Amino acid sequence: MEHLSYSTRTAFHSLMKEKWINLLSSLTVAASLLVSAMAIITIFNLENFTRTLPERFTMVVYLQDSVSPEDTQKLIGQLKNKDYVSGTKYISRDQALNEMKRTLKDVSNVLEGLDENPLSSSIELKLKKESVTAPAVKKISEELKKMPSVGDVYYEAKIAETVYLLKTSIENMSIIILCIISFVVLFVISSTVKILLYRRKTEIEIIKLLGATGGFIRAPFLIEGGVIGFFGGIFASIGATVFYYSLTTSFSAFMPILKTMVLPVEIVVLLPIAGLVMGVIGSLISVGRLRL
Amino acid sequence: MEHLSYSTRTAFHSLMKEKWINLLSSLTVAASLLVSAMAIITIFNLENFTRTLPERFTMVVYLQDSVSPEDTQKLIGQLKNKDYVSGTKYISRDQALNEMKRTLKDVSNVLEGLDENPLSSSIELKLKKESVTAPAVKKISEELKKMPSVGDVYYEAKIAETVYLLKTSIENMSIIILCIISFVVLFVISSTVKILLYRRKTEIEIIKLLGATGGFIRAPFLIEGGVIGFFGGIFASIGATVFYYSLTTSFSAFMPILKTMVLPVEIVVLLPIAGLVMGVIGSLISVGRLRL
Amino acid sequence: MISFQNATKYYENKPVLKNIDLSVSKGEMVFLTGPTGAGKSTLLKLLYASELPDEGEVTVGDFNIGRLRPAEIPLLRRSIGVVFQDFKLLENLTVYDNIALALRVRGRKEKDIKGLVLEILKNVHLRHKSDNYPLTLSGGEQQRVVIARAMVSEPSVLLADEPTGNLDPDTSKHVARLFYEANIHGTTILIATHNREMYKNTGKRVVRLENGVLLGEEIG
Amino acid sequence: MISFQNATKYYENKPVLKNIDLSVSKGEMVFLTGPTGAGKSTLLKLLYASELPDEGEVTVGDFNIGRLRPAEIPLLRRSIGVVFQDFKLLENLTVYDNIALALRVRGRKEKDIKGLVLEILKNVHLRHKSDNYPLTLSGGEQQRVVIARAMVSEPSVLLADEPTGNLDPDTSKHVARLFYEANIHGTTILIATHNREMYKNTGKRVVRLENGVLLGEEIG
Ligand SMILES: Nc1ncnc2c1ncn2[C@@H]1O[C@H](COP(=O)(O)OP(=O)(O)OP(=O)(O)O)[C@@H](O)[C@H]1O
Ligand SMILES: Nc1ncnc2c1ncn2[C@@H]1O[C@H](COP(=O)(O)OP(=O)(O)OP(=O)(O)O)[C@@H](O)[C@H]1O
Ligand SMILES: [Mg+2]
Ligand SMILES: [Mg+2]
Repeated sequence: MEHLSYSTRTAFHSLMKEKWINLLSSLTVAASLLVSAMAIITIFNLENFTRTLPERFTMVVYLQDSVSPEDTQKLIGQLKNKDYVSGTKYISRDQALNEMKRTLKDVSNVLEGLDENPLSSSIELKLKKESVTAPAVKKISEELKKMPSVGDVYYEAKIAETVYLLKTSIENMSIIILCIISFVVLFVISSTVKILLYRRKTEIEIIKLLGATGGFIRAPFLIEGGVIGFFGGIFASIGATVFYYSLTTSFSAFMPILKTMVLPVEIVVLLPIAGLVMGVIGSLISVGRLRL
Repeated sequence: MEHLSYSTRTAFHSLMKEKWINLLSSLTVAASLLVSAMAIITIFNLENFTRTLPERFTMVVYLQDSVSPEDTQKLIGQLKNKDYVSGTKYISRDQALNEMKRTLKDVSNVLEGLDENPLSSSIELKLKKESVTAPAVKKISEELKKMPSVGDVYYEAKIAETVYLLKTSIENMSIIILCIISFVVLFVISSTVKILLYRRKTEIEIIKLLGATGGFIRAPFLIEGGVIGFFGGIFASIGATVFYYSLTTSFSAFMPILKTMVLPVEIVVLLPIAGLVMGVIGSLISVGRLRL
Repeated sequence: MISFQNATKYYENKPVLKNIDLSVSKGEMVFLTGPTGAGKSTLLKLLYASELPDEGEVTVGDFNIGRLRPAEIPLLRRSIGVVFQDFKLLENLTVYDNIALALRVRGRKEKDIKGLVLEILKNVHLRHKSDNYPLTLSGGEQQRVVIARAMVSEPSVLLADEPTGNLDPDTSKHVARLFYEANIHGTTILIATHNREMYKNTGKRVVRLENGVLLGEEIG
Repeated sequence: MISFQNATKYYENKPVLKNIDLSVSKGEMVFLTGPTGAGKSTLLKLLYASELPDEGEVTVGDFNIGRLRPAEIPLLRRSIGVVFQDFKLLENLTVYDNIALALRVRGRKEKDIKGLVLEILKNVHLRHKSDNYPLTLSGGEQQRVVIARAMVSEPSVLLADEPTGNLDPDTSKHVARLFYEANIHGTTILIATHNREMYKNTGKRVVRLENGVLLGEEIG
């Protein structure tokens, strides 16, 4: 206990004695934590985005013109029971025509020349995530075509393919990037602390000659490293919040996807803790290097 | 000259003597330069993108059905002469119908029920950049409507509005962000150098007591700062190139806009120079602080 | 308490101490002298394991210097007080804290520390400088802080390397008296010095080292 | 060459030097003695403008210490060689480069430097240590490097603060001889020392300082 109080006093004494240098170190730590926070926010949102990708894929089942309302209901029921279907949406031929008119906008008067609605009723299917792969979709479409009342099945094969590819590649890449970033941040923090401690080499050597144990020598440095890291983390939290709000408010104007971006609250809380832990680990590495 | 050779030798001697610490400093500098390089690449590309925004705005002039080919040619000539027009494109009614069929894709058979092409010929106008603002566009459209042979004029008012807003807000924001970043980078670099030099306070004081002038003392430190900054810049260049290629190749899959991204070659060349200059300035600031 | 048996130490392949045989019994006070560069500081460094012997045996109490386990080094050093030739004061600590450090390292309670530090400061006539930082002290004042730090923990062995190099003759005599007092109370003391006044007419053993070789001894 | 007129210096509002009147003429050699903490080092610091006088006048050659322009400080210091009490060697430079630095600072040509440095190293018997770093030298060896650095540029004024504190009597005599030689060649020398042997029977002025006050002088 005596020992701990000495370590704490010593740590805070030297933190205050060279407060500018220590503030600078904190800011360096903050910078590297901020970069990783920005990357984590980005990756988190990309993950969110890829999770919705399969939902963007739809398969359209066109009904034969002659199908009665009862058969339509029966077909919808059958489709709903398929284990690869996650949702259905019936679109009557009248709805389809209205939709088309809306799409054509200013030239929709073309359609007024028609005697009769030439479109078919259809059912839009959403598939379960795991079924949105090129081969699975192809098999499903063939199965559906053979069902009674079904006229034709339409889907964009390319979308099914890319959705799957994207999902897996984004997930893999996120993991790789996160690993690289953690490594870099730990490196930057530990080297910042190391540069700080390096100046103290002589001091450490003297204390050793006086008979101090490794723990006695390390303690103040670990506390210092922790405090520097902790403040770095707080600065980074502030930075990440600013980054998030500037993205969602200003930049979202021309990249609408940014508007749906989420700031994981955990990250803002975790940054100071991460800073503290990394500061302590960084000190440990650095003090270790000085061969106690 | 003697003096310069001494400074250089001293600088490289102490760079080599503590090469790990110096490498770490270089990497810290690299990290902050890299962040700014990434920001600059992003801003540069946003600027590129906003410069093309007005080109995305088109105004469609529909011709009256009765207009003869000669009158059409005459109208096109007149439009080309307007000082707010930067380009024209004539689209005949047949081309318009084909285009529509392509848009409708699978349901294009609707159009086969038509006896006769109900569409009008049209001329697509591109406007000069400065004319793409909401009031200017409105005035132009009214002027055009009054011209002979013109049936109707169509444009999306909202686009004209947002294009102008976006263009100015992106430009303003880029300047602000660039200023903030330059400031932060200079700060980080000069503090990295400062932390490095801080350890040398005693050394500097001794050299002063031996009768050295400020220049004699500063020279090796400036060279050291410059070398550290220069290497930081080289690392940042490598990082920026990696960042660029990873964005354009991997990420562009789900953000197609990234595919058109440009890596300004200048930045890769300028980073080491910027690092060098900032390293020297950082040293100057730091050595200045030590009151020579 | 202290014994060298055929101890040899090399720096950069050159022997700095050659086949040293020396023993200092518990409670003894011995002087070590010899020209500059003879190896006096190196001999002392072996005793607090700042350097290790390359050949032969060196023991201090129960510690065999050549075969210390890493965890034993702090224990050895805590049984010794050292007056370093180059002072080794911590610039960032006040005189008080520099001396207190020797007690804190030994795990002494803060409430005991204060009394002990102020007492020893009075003994070296530096009570009024307790809040000063080392760099604001004169050379001789710094040297006395080092002496105080070495003695405050009342170690069983006291090693002093040129402890009066920056002291005037009167102050040197006063410091010598402090050493004698400690010796009377049982402390084993080994002092490396050029200062003849320190050992003249003391009746203590004076060991002469030259060029890394022990040239025998006389009585001071 | 050197003159103090009613010079006073305060540290933390306490006078450390009080109304000092002292003058050393060109080519003279003067010893400064007195107990530890008397103010000897402070008196020397005033001469190389490491500290400034709070009252009175201090001049060295044509320089008035209290009224130096910043650009004059390096010029003053280059006309002086100082043996610092705490050595002030640069740990990162070899013995050779530490000494050469004194010449480089004075803008001497590299081709002249080598000869001068090796010559002075021979004079202090450290020719074989020229590539060593200070921390691998014994206390006395370091002190001789400091002496060599102060003398290598053949300054018109030489200030030495306790230059023999880490030297054995023989080496001290040798160093004293080097100072006398320099003095014979015209160097003005002021030496602060506790070492009576240094000024005994020299016939030089010995000035006694006690508690910041000049107590008059005798002939050594
Ligand atoms: N770390 C080292 N590396 C290389 N040589 C060293 C080292 N330390 C000391 N030496 C050399 O060993 C020899 C003995 O040094 P030591 O410090 O023991 O001498 P000393 O008797 O204490 O001298 P002094 O009276 O001058 O203090 C010297 O020549 C010195 O240069
Ligand atoms: N920077 C400083 N701040 C405050 N007090 C100081 C400072 N430097 C020296 N002193 C005090 O001034 C007094 C004179 O110091 P000085 O170093 O001149 O003594 P000295 O005569 O050289 O002694 P010694 O023989 O021990 O070297 C001492 O009491 C010292 O504590
Ligand atoms: Mg020694
Ligand atoms: Mg002094």
